[in-house]
Amino acid sequence: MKRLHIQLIAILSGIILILSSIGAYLGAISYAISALATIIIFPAFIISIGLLLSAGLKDGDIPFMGY
Amino acid sequence: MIRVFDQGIEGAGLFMIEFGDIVPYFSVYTATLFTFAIIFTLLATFSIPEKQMDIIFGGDAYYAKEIKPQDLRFQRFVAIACGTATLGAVVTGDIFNFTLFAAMIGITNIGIVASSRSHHVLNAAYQYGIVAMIACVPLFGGAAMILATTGTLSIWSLAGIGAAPILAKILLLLGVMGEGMAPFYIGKAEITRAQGAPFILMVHVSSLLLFLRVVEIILVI
Amino acid sequence: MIRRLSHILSDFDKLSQIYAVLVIIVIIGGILTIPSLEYQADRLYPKTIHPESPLDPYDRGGTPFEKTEVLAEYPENSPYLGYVTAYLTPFSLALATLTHHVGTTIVAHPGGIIDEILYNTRGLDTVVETSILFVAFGVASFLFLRRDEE
Amino acid sequence: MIEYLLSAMILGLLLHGIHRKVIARVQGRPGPPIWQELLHTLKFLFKETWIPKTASQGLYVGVVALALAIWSAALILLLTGGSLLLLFALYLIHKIIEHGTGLSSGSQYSKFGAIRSVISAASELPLLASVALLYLFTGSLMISDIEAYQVINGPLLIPAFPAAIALYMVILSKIHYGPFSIIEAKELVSGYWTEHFGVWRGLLNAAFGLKTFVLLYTFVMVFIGPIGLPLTLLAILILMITLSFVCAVTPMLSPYDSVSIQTVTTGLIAIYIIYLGVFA
Repeated sequence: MKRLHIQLIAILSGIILILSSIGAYLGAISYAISALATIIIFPAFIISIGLLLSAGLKDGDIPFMGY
Repeated sequence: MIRVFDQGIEGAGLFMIEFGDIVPYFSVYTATLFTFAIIFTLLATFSIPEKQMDIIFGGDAYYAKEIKPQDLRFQRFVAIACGTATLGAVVTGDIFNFTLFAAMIGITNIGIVASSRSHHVLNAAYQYGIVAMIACVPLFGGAAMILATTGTLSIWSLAGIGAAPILAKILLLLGVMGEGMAPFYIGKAEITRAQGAPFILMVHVSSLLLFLRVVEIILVI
Repeated sequence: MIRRLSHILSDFDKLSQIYAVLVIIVIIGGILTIPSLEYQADRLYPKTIHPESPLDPYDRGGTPFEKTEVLAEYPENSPYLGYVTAYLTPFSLALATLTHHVGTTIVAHPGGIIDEILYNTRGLDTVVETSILFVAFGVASFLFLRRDEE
Repeated sequence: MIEYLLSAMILGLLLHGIHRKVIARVQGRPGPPIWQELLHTLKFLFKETWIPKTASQGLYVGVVALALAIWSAALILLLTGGSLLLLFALYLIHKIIEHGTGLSSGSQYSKFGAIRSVISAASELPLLASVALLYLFTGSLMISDIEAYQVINGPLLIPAFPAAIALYMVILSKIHYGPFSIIEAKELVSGYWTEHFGVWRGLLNAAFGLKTFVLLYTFVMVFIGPIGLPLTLLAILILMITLSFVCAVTPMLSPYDSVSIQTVTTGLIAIYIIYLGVFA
């Protein structure tokens, strides 16, 4: 996957997560829907953040090639 | 919150489907089990099996074992059948229907392992198969006893009245245990040595979900 | 003690024995409770035999596409419960009026025998039962075809 | 929602750190700092990540996402006072995650970890016994009902003591370095997650931090009752430290012995349940 796609997923899922949280507090969306959305989107959010962090921008060292 | 059957066991009832004389229902609990069954069935359908690493004795060399395409195709077919049976078992609203799905899960579990070529794994699967066959007797015996004593098999009518005899419940539990649960882990553990992770995983998924469902049924009726 | 127990549990050749012991314990305990159980007969399907009917061994009684006398769990969902005669297609019905052998034909082919075994099953049950047979047959034939490769 | 998840995750990882620290102090070592596990997880997130060629790729990534999903579901379930039976179900599905993590990579080490995880499935039986005993007492499995029961009748810890022992054993079998932690034994390198490296390992670590928090929180909620946030956190901390003491002074059992002990415990609790059901 391209870095841009991962960035997009991370930002979108982050926004949805925060919105669903706020919505549940204000009573705009029901608690059950907010919970469901959080459970489904949270892994996508965390994994994309992790992948973003791990994808270095500069060239790395020569990797270990194995035996 | 609306609770299914007015019992504080499995959370809110969501919806039901009318299938002739059998009415499957989705409560929060069964819907969750259903979702996981779908997720794992999809994983078994679409992911390729792993290539098991093996070393050659007497050297540093190692190689990755591959599964033959025809074995793979068969394993995938049985794994999907197993997933479908699990889907049915976790939502059905009828005890006889549930036992049928359980029996089907037992058979497909053996089918998943059958394409392995290791003698050790096949021996374990054979023993497990014998247990699954014996288990049909308590499984259907339990359902038959519930029908004979209460006059109905529907979980909807049985829920909460406590009419089902304890003996029938224990037989049902014992049957499900034989079709794929403890204390027969040792058979399962040996089966796990077979190759083809997504398919072998279906063996565990189906038996765990089946067990979770039978616990719910026993508590509800 | 625990070591001995784990030794027994760790041998998969003893699986069926352990299971058999469990079943025996439950059944012995169960036999004691049988006098306290009560029998409910209203789900039994009343079978009568009419040798002169064209559907003879297969005839389950009742008028096709009519009400059943068996107590259904959800009568509104399954009005024809129990009477397999009620499941006859219009074509089979027409055939039954013409010849005397429709019943024997149905029973003589595998589907009919399955149906005879499962004579009081309902909706989804019938589907599941046949799929069990199908899968079991699939597994057996796979193993049979593979037998020569070893 | 998300704020609960993130804070529970961080707290869980801190608890892991405290666990290691306490074990080290009991054994007379200085031990790592308590935020070590947190740093550990962050460190993994910055490592180069890919999917091994021999792995079953869908499953390899899928289990990580599922591990995060089930434990966030479990936390939300606890917060909303849902069904204890559903929590039990999620816990069992965690078992499948363990199998899947081990089986998906194709490596022998993680495969043995997965096989041991299948063997040790008996560790779920005490949880079932505990759930059944609670149902006998409260007549409901909804956590909100159990809490309401405890507000009226006092903590369940005393009347349902065997159930508390069973749940304690379940948590013990899921904690690192414990007597029942045969699936992470050091002869298997890191057990079933040996082959999950980089981001995958970091996220599994995070999910398991969440798991530890959820399990301890369940124990406090179900056996002590609603006592307010600060006291709950304190109770969780104390519980964790007792667990660490047990882990520090007990050796790891051999796989089948661990199974036997858990099965025997379940059997004893089952006998107690039958006794209660028949005579009381």
